Order: sequence, then structure tokens, then C-alpha cells
Amino acid sequence: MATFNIIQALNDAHKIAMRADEDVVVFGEDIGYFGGVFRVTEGLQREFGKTRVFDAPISEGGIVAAAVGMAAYGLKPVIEIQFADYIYPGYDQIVGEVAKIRYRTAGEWTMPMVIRTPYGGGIFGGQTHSQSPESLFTHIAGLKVVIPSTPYDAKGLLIAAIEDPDPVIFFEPKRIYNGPFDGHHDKPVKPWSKHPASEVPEGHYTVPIGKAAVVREGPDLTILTYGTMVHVALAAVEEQGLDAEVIDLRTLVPLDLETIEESVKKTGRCLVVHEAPRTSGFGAELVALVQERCFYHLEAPVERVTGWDTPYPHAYEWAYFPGPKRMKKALEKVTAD
Amino acid sequence: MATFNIIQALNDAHKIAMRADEDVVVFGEDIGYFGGVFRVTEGLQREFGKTRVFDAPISEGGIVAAAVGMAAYGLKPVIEIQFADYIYPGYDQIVGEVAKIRYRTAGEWTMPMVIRTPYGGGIFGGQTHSQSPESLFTHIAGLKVVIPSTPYDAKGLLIAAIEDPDPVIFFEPKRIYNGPFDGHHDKPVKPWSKHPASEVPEGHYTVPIGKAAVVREGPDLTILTYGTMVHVALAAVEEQGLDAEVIDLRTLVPLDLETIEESVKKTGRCLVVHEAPRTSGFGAELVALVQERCFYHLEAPVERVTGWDTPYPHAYEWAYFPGPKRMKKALEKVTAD
Amino acid sequence: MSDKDPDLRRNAPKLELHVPEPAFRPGDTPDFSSLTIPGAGEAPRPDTSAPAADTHSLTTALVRVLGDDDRAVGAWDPKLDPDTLRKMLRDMVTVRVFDDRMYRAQRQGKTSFYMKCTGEEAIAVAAAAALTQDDMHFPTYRQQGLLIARGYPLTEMMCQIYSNKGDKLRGRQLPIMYSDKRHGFFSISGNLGTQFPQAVGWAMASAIKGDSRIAMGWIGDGATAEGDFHAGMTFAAVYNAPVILATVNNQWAISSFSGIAGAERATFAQRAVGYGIAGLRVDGNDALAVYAAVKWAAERARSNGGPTLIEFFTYRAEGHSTSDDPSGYRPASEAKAWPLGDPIERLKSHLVALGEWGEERHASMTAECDSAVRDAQKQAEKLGILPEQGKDDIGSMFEDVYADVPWHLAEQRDQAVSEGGE
Amino acid sequence: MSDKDPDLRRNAPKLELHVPEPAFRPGDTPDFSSLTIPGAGEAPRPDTSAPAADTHSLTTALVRVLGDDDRAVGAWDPKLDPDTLRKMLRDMVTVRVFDDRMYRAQRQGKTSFYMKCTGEEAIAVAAAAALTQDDMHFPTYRQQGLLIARGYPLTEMMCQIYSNKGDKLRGRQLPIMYSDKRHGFFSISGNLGTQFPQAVGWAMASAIKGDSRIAMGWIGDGATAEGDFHAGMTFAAVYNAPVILATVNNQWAISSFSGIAGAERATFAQRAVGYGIAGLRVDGNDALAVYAAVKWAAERARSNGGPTLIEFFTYRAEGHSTSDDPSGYRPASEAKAWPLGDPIERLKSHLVALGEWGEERHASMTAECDSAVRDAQKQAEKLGILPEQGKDDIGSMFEDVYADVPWHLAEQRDQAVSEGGE
Ligand SMILES: Cc1ncc(C[n+]2csc(CCOP(=O)(O)OP(=O)(O)O)c2C)c(N)n1
Ligand SMILES: Cc1ncc(C[n+]2csc(CCOP(=O)(O)OP(=O)(O)O)c2C)c(N)n1
Ligand SMILES: [Mg+2]
Ligand SMILES: [Mg+2]
Repeated sequence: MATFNIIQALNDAHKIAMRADEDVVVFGEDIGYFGGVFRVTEGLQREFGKTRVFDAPISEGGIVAAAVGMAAYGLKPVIEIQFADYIYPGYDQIVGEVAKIRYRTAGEWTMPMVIRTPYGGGIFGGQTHSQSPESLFTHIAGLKVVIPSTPYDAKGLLIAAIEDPDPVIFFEPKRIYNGPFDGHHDKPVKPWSKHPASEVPEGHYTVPIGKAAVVREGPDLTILTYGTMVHVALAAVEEQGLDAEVIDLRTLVPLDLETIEESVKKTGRCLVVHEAPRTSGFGAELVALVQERCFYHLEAPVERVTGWDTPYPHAYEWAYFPGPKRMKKALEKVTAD
Repeated sequence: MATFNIIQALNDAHKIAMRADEDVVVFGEDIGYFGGVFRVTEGLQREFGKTRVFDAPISEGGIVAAAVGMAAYGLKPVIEIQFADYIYPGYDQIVGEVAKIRYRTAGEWTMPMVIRTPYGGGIFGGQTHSQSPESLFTHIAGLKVVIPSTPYDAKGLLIAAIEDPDPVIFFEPKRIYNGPFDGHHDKPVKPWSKHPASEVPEGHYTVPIGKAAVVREGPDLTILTYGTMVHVALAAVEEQGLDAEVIDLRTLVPLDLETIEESVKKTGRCLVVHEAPRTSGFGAELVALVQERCFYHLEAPVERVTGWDTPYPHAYEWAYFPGPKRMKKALEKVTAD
Repeated sequence: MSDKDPDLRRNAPKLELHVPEPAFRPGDTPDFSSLTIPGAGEAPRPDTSAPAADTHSLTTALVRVLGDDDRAVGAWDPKLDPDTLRKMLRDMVTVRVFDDRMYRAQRQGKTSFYMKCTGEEAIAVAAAAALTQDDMHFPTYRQQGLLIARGYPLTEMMCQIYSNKGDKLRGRQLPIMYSDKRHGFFSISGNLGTQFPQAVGWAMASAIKGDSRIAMGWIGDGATAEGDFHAGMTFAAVYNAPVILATVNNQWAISSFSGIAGAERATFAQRAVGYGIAGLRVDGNDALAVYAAVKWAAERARSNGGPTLIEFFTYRAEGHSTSDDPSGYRPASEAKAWPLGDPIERLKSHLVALGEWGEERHASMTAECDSAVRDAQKQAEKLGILPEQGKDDIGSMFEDVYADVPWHLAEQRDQAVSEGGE
Repeated sequence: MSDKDPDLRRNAPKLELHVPEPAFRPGDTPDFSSLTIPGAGEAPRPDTSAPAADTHSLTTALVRVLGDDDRAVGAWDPKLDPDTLRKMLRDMVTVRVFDDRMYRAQRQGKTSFYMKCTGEEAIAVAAAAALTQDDMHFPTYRQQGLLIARGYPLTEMMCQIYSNKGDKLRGRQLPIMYSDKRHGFFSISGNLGTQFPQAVGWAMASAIKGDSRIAMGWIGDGATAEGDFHAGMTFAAVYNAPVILATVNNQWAISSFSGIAGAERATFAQRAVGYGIAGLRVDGNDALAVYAAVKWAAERARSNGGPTLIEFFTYRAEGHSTSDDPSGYRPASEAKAWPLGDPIERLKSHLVALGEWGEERHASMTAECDSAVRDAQKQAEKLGILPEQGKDDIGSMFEDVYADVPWHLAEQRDQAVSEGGE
């Protein structure tokens, strides 16, 4: 089995999906000849030609709109928004069109497409290269929202997303493209090759959309998280010597509430972790659901560890990023008495 | 004291603010000569002239961007987005610019402006004239989010918003522009004149941003809501014969958590009500906060009554709208045992 | 803002904001005599394979075929046979009759909303005639003529308007937001402009697949100000997409006249110049000119000649929608004063001038259209009107959000069904 | 998609998607001999009060003043005195030296990011010279020349780049995202295009207030594809805003050449035609041409003549940013082959040709600029480099989100401060 980082895994997923289905087309800013600023689409134009893999004008609205037209024709567009921070010019087309066309046409037209976009901080990108806007999409009925945290999942989820009949917003945690990240920014970066989930099978496989992964089992508390923060949470738990259950949601919509409920009912304690700002972040929804469903099992309030309610400040990257110290305090709080 | 409906109250607020401050300018689609599709800006162009009150091209992005430039110059733009459903083409400018400019310039440039927009359903407007997108703004640090529910508050909050040094997204519950609405769509519409809060003082006054109103006191449970749903909740409580505390949030960001906490600690039960879809709606944040702060006082899970996680369906308006029946069930649930 | 340069400033006049204002407001007597209307037949017709630049003089001209003497003249005369002309006339009359009936239905409380296209009937009807059935339209809400001309059943349109049991959109859309794949009519969006770049995407897909079908995207004069207009133009130009991009300039966008979208300084057709694509400005009240222009652009697109922007110059003769009363912002008599006449009258007179039509035939055809519309309405109303809807099949509300109903929507469905719909 | 029309289809060729491709890719030998470069002095200069249409032939021309013989020629010669020319030259050299030092600082790990404007120095520097100090710029990230020409302290720029204690933006912005109100330089956004319509809004405000200050909005060739470009053009045209709208066409947008933004079919200046505003296409490597064009547009705007779109035709001689390696998508030798030369060399040669400059003076001036930059860097680094930042004054992170710190941010601040910043 090959050892892939997330970029390679995503690249491989594209190739497999494109070989299997001639209707898959890929476009976005700088994704053609150059292979994308993060190299995810490297080599695709060479293999599949310019009519299936091509550069797009710097118009996220136009990119999404063109994808809508193509999906209406019968193609399956897989488009890249260069950074999640730049998705907003396409927001009207995503919210009003991509998400609603199946519904408003009672299924006459469908919008199978994948909107891939790197998100999250930890790369000193400042406020327009670090955002985590997932909750702005989880609120929109008609969209599926997927976030992988390992090479294995990245490939399997991207193939699943391309094959999915519904539009999928596919957020890629760019901080861990090249290696997992435990939140200790001052320690050397680990490569993926040391991580078991970098073993990526050749060929076609899928990781089902809508299924969470229990990445660590334990009775002490349940941690709900996704993307980069899965690795930070796992490290924090180890450092704290806690026997926690860590759930990598992988899909935010539709959410695998069953797995969550089961775990929280077992542990009685829950911590929600994400990088996005706290207020109206996806964590709020998770907290609301957990307390609605597991109220009588909860031994302490569900806590949230999140980014602050400020823009992402360039120099204060590590004071913003919900790292080990913040994790530690929250873990103490949730597990207290 | 004059008896105003919400439209008249908002119109009056514009006039008072514009008379007091020459730097206030008003523009938007159809708001000039015609006075706006909901008549909120009626007569303003006549009184203040075309250079302070004018029609804009149908470009919500351009409208917001122009307001940014004007605010940078030193003006105070009050702009209208014709329906909240049409705010998305301006979303990039709002999220990336309006919300962040004070922060990214460390206060060198500020963005005092009001973005007014009618929201909500109950008028058979279908999916693009009925949306309640408030949580897409409460997630964005740097924005204040205000929603009045009466003529008195509408005037006082709009004046406060115009005078505020920060950008305010001002959502207007269009279903109750002309009269309060108890959710019984099959009963005749009541005019505002029967409602005490239609008594609107002449001249200048403000309702503070960031302060909720306890519109009904009671020990049985706390209802957190805003906009149109304040009236539906009040009616439901009466119909149910419950002695509930109903809090009209009025401002979602910054939230008056103090008032909420005090009430929930007293009642031990809480119901959150809004028209927006449930998943990642602002209700999620309210539930999360309440359980974080009042966990040990809660006798039952905090419940949510919300719109469904679907687009707003034209013919199924009243099956979508969280009306009396849904309120009743939820009230029963929250107050059970 | 310190050191202003006094030298420069001394002679600088005060800057002034220009706010465009229409020529006439309520109370004024509209007079369009200063509007230059080029004569029929004057505009040259470049070859469909001509460089885009060769069309650019046409972006400030006006392609017109039907002259004041009701004859078809000039290079753009499509030389249609009388049957085709009569079919177009009948379709246009049907559209007008349909609009009248449905407007009235809304006023009678049978539905929530309606939008007429009075005065603009030639545009959609002739465009439909000039394309083939399987070319794809991405319309706005004022191209009901496309559906009617393509033979979409009137009853189906009405069922959509009533959101009733016969509504294939299952009551989900605002009236007139039709969708029909079989008739090449993409789902209308309430968000202005979105369909314009979508049409380009569809055309790109057709080109990617080596198909021969082309797309036509529609937009109003007011909505050209949206970013989507620019996205459509840019993508069409960059990829040489086989698409016809139509701007229907009916002079008004609700209460705002076309000057608020930029028409004081340039025609909408002129936008083509800046993108280096073909552009035509066409008398939208002249069915033959519309037909000829669309046919030209279609031939061009179909032979990989790329996109054409067409401005249809016309006038919105009635209110914006049933929610609008135009007497609040323009003279009531403006529609009558509009110099390009009524498209139905013009085509009718042309057929009469050809000796292929007469008052009597016209009256009986109109009566036929009227009874077809009435019949359709009866059929549709049997399936229900809006006020009766939204009570049954509550569960359907949760379908088609996704291909399958996920657990959270299934839960919400159960709750909604148990509530019985309020 | 049923009934395809067989008649029409029979002869229809397969549709094809055109995907623009630059002339040269890595491995190719760039050769721009087929690029027509009009001679200096050829372009006519309309009066600043001329109708917009009179400028439209200039949207496909190229305003050039400095000829191959290093003389200033033609109607656009701004006839600047040697001191002004020398000031511009010095500013341009400072920009280049500054870019080199800061690029190196990034490579040395002193900061996270940097962007050069090599080859484009004339544009910002001459534009600054042509406007007055209190006119307002809404720049992109490649107009550092504006700040330098306007005398903004180099140390302040560097402190921003290091996000250090001297950074007036308090470490909040990516390096080079400067902001300075006193120097009429609006906060740079990471979101492309946003500043373009903002400039129009500022100009509208100036007009609303009867001020005499004008605005200049900047955008790159690639970013013209954004909806914001169209919004800026539309609002400028509709309200006749006193604004100069500049498109810096440096041929590249990261790895995408200008054809992906539409340049195969039209110039960026030609966009002006479609909006009916003045348009000029200018040799961006010719400081005198840039100066003259901006001066022209400024005079026009200041006398209520409205907006001008200017395309500065230039070449991005280095990588997009420190995150980019252009050898992956274009020949390394392309910059050298670019026919419009180096703007610094050209202005220098002109001054030499005038007898107002010489190699020695140039060398010593360059040395002065170099040591000024070095001094500034020393000063700035005393206040810290990026890797040392973000540890003190954690609480500051919660300020300026709003005018006052609301309770939830105060709570978060307390928590962050107690965590000590990780
Ligand atoms: C994004 C968006 N903004 C605003 C509206 C509200 N609106 C509906 S129709 C209309 C006027 C459109 O005018 P035009 O494009 O000229 O088309 P016409 O109605 O004349 O056919 C407006 C402003 C909308 N539907 N969508
Ligand atoms: C909205 C948005 N989309 C994408 C990007 C990523 N991006 C940054 S610079 C750039 C290229 C811009 O090219 P151009 O406008 O030609 O300016 P230049 O860099 O050549 O000066 C891109 C795609 C962005 N910053 N913002
Ligand atoms: Mg119109
Ligand atoms: Mg560029």
C-alpha cells in the first residue's frame, strides 16, 4: 500500500474518479497546467486533457455558476476554491442555486458537484488564508459538508463525494496536508508516513458520507471534532492521561448523531472542539443536539474549545488557534468531579 | 404620541437620523423616488435630496462596497437590501470588508453603517422572499445583529444602529411590518394600533443595542426569541395558560446573556424559538450558551422551535412556519414534569 | 487628510454626484421624440463567421426588419414563411391572453403572485422559434413565451402558478418560477442574474462533450448590474462558449429606470465590446428582428464562433408584478407613448400586409387562444388553487432536499406530519 | 432532450471548448516579436473634457511617451521637470531595493510572506506623482510604490511586514497588507477585487460632500474577473464618480496568464467602452506615460468629467509572492524577453538622454536608497521580527473587533490572557 499525504490522497481520488467517469470535470483557479497552489490537481490536465481539467478566471461566483450549468447538463464538476476564505463571492450561487435546485425543481434537476476548498489556520496566513467557515454551509439545507482528517479518509471521502448525488462542500484542513499536527507549533512537523492512516489503498474505495469515526475509545468523556483538530484533541488527551473517546465527525451534514449519542450516553461528558469562531460555529449545533438528546446522561455542561470571536490575527496565530493549553483547561473543566 | 406601524417607525427613524447628521446617506434598490418596495424610505428623497437618498443598481455587492468606500470617507451609509434573501451577492464585502476593516486596521478605519433588510416568511414569498439568514451574520466577528419586533423598538433600535460606531445588520421582520402576528394565519390581521408598542414618541430616542427586553415575566419557563416569533410565542403562552417569561432578544450580537441567564436560572426551563432553519441556526448558539451557563439550574433539555431544514416551500408556508401547534408541543415538552 | 495641494485645488470645482433620473415622472407627459429610432432595414448584417469586432457597430444600432409600412426589409429579413409567422403570432397572443387570465386569477385570490410580460411577447416567442427544441434556455421570470412557443402545456404552467396537486414542482416555488427539462427551460431562480453564467456553464458542458446543442441565457436590464452578468460574459468570452446571452432591456427594473443600470452612457449591447464578443442591439418589439438576431447568434455559436450578446430593446408595458403599481414612479401613459409599438400589432399588420392575415382571422384566432387558456384554467383549477394547498402531503416538504431523506429531515418530517401542518 | 432537429444538426460541427493557453511554457523560448507595440508618441491625446467615446480608440492603442531613443515624444509628454523625474526614479529604485531586502527577510525566516512588484515600479510611483497627496488610493498588494512615493516611512512598512511592536496594525494583517489613512492608502484586503468598487464609493462620498478630492481604485488583470470589477465599473458609470479605475495588466495571475481573464479577445481597457466611460491603455513600464495618463484622468475626474478606466500594460517580472515559483508554469527567461523593458532603466536612460543624469549619480543614488532601506530595516528589526511576536499583549487580539469590547470578547480575552497565548 502506498503512503500518501493528504494532497497525494486527494490527487489520487481525482484520478480514480475521472478515470471511472468521463463526466467528471475539474476546474478552478491555477488548477490546470500548474496543478493548483497546493498541488492537489497536479498532473490531472496532462492525463485528462484541457477540456476536462482547466484554469478558471478569478471569479468564484462564475466558477460555481459554471458548475451549476454543467451539472444541469449532466456533468459532475469538481471545483476548487483556492482558499475557503475566497468562497464568499460564490456564496449566492451556492446558497441560492446549488443547494436549492433539486428542491425547487422537485428533483427534475440535481446538482451533483464537489466544491473543494482548503480551510483553517496554523500556516500564518492571516485573516484571509485561515478561515474555517463550515457553519456558514451547515446552516444551508441541501448541502452536504465533509471534512477529512487523514489521507485515508481524504481519498475515500472525496471519491464518495464525487459519486454522491448531492452537492458536497469538501473542506480540506490545509494545516495537515503534509503531516498531522498535534498543536505544538514549536515542535518539528511530523510527516504523514508515521501515521497509520497514511496507508492508502490503491484504486477505488469510499469512506461513507454521513458516518463519523471513533478514532479513540474511552469512558472518560466524549470529544467531538473534525479536521486538524482531531489530531490536536488526540494529543491533548494523551498528554492529559485521559481515557477519552474521540469522535472524528468527518461529515457535518448529515451528521452521524447516532455515534455521538451512543458515546455521550456512555461517557456522560462532552467536549466540542473546532477552530472556527465560537459564536454560531458548528460547535453550537453540536452542543444543542447533545444536550437535547443526552440531557439526562450529562454530568457536566458540554464545553466548547474554539477559535475566538475575532478575525484570525496574523501574529497571534498561536494565541488564536485552540491549542494544547486551551484543550487542557477545557478537559479539566469537563471532567471535573 | 403617534401610533405607528413598523414601516412608519423605521421611516421616522431615518428622518430623525438624517436631520441630525448630514453624513447619513441612504441608498438601495428602488428606495429613492419610489420610497422602497416596502415604503420604508418614502419621502426621504423629497426631503433630503437626491445626493443623500438615491436608487442603486441591482448589485448588492456594489451597494455594500460603495457603502464601505463612503464609510471610509467619513459618511454613515444606511443601505437597504431589498430582501434578506438577496444579501448573498454582498456577502463577501460584508464578511471580508465591513466586518474586518476596523480590526485589520487597528481602528484606523471604521465602518459605521447600517445594512437594513426585511427577512422572514409568512407572506407566501416562496424560498427567495422568506429567508431568515441571521445566523450567517452572527457567526461573523465584527458585525452587530439587531432585530426589532415592535414599532417602538424599530425606531429606537434603528436610530441607535445609525449612531453606533460599528456596522449593524438590521433585520426587519416583514411579516409584522403592518401588524403583529400571533401565528394564526387564518384569523384576520390585527393592526399595530391595538398594540401598546405602536405608541412611538416623536423625535429622537434610542433603544440600546445589546439589551434584551423581558416582554413577559413568569416563573414557568423562559422563552428566548426575536422578531415575528416574539408575538407568536406570546400568543402561544397565553393560549396554553402558561406563566412564562418571554425574552425578546432584540440584539443577537452582542447578546444580552445576563438577562437570559438570570431568567433561566429562575425558571429552570428554556425554549428557543426562531423561524430560520434549525441546523446551525442562532438557536443552536442560544442553547449552547444556556446549557454552558445554567446547566445546574436546568430541569429539562432546552428545546428549539424553528423552521425546518429545508428551503421555504411556497405552498407549505404554514407547515414550515413554526406556528401555534409546534409551539404548543414544545411548551408541553419543556414544562413536562 | 492633511496637506491638500492648494495649487491644484484653487481652481477645482466642487465635485458633484450625478444621480440618473428618468425623462418622465408621474404627472409628466411622456414624449419620446428625442429617442433616435433607426429605420427598419438600415442595419448591416455581417456574416455569422465575421470577427466579433465587425458586429460592434451594431451594438449602438438597432436591428429592425418590420418597417412603418409593415413590410419586412433589409439584410436581416429572415424571410419566414407565413405559417411560421402565424405560429409566432398565435403564440404571442396566447402569451398575452394567458398573462391576463393569470393576473386576474391572482387578483381573485387564487394565487399569491403573478408577472406579466406585456409588450415583450415577441422576444421569447421569436427566440424560441429561432432555436431548435433541444437548445437550452436559462430564463428569467419574463420568458413565459418560451414555454408557450415550445408547446409546454398551459395547464402545467397554471398548476405551477396555483401550487396545486398538478404542480410538478410540488408547491415549492413561487408562481411562474417554472422549470421543465423536456422543454429546455431551466428552473427560474428568485435571485436575479444567477442563470446568466449558468447558461454559459451549460454551453461549456455541451462543448466539452462535443455536442451540438447550444444555450441561451437571459437577463433583465436592471439585473445586468449583478456580478453574475460579468461572470457570464467573462466565462463565455474566455472559453468561447456556444451561448447566446440576451439582455431584455425593457427600460425598467421595478421602479428604477435603465439609467440606474448604466444605460445613460452606453447601450447594454455595447458591453460585448469590452469582452471582445459579438454584440447586437435589436428591436425587441419586432418579432422578425428578434428571430433573425437569435438565428444569427445560434448559427455562430453552433459553428464554434462563440458567444453573442444581444440586447432586446423593448418596454415593460405593465407593472413589474402583481405586487407593483407603476403609477407611483412613471406616467401611466408612458407605455402608449413608447415609440416601438406593440409587438403583436406589428406582426399582425405585417401578415395582413403580406395578404396572409385579416381582422376576422385574427379575431377568431384570438378567440381560440382565449378559449384554450380558459380550458386550461378550468383543468388546472380542478386540481386546486393556492389557498387550498399546503395541507395534504405535508411530508413531501422534506423530500428532494437531498436525493435521500437524511435522519434529521426524517425526524422533522415525522414531527411536521404529526402536527398536521401548522 | 428529445426531438433534436435533424435538419439543423446534420451539418453542425461538434462543439469545442476553447481553453486559452499562454504562448510559452517552461522549456519554450519566449519570443514576443508578434506582439505589436505601437511607437512612442503615436497615440493622440483627447482633451480631458472630451466625450468618453473619443478615448475609445485609445483602449486598443498604447499610450507611450518614452521612445526607443529615450526621448519623450508626442501629445502625452507630461513635460516634467528633471527634479520630478529624479524623484520618481529615486522612488522606483527605493521600491526595488525595498522589495529585494524584504524578500530576503522572508527567506531568512523573519516574516511569513512577501510580494514584490518588480517590473511594475513605474506604475504606482508615477501614479502617486500625478495625484495630490490627499487623493485616496484603494490599492492591491502590488502598489507599495504609492506609499514609498508619498513618503510613508520605510520603517513603518517593515514593522507591518514583521508584525512587530512597531506595527500600527498590531500584528493583525498578513505582511504587506498596509493601511495608512494619512497617506491616503486604504487598507489592503486579502480578498481580490473588493477595493475596486470601494474606491468608487469613496469617490461618490467626495462628490456627495462637494469635496475636490478624488479616488483611485486598483485591480490586477486576473482579478478583473471578479464581480467587484463590474460593480466598480457600473457604479462609477452610473453616478459619474470622480474616480480613476486602474487595471494593472502584468500578464499573470499566479500561474494563469491574462487570457484566462479574457485578454485573448479584448484589452482590459476596452471594458470602458461597454460602460460608456473613458478608457486608456498605457505602457506601464514608461513612467512618463503612466504619469500623463493618470494626470489626464485626474483632471477629468476633478472637473466632474467622471471616471476613467486605465489599463497599465506591464509584466510581473518575478514570482507572484514568496509562496510561488514561476518556473513551474512559464519560461524563466520570459521576463527578460518582455519587449517593454525595465521601467527603471527606461526612466534612467531618459534622464541621461536629457543630460540630467549619469551612471555615477545613479550608482550613488542607488547606494543611498540601499542604505536608507538598510537603516530602516535595522530600526524595524529592533522592534522585532515575526517569529518573536504573538506572545505579548495577547489581550490586544480582542480589541478593535468592535469600538468597545463586548462581554463575550472580554471573557475570551481573559481566558486567552490566562492561557498566556497558546
Ligand atoms: C439578487 C436580487 N436582488 C434583488 C431582487 C429584487 N428584484 C426582483 S425583480 C427586480 C427588478 C429586475 O429588473 P430587470 O432586471 O430589468 O428585469 P425586469 O423585471 O424588467 O424583467 C428586483 C430588484 C432579486 N430578485 N434578486
Ligand atoms: C477572492 C479571491 N480569490 C482568490 C484569491 C487568491 N489569489 C491571490 S492573488 C491571485 C492572483 C491575482 O492576479 P492579478 O489580479 O493579476 O494580480 P497580480 O498578482 O498579478 O498583481 C489569486 C488567485 C484571492 N486572494 N481572493
Ligand atoms: Mg427591466
Ligand atoms: Mg496580474
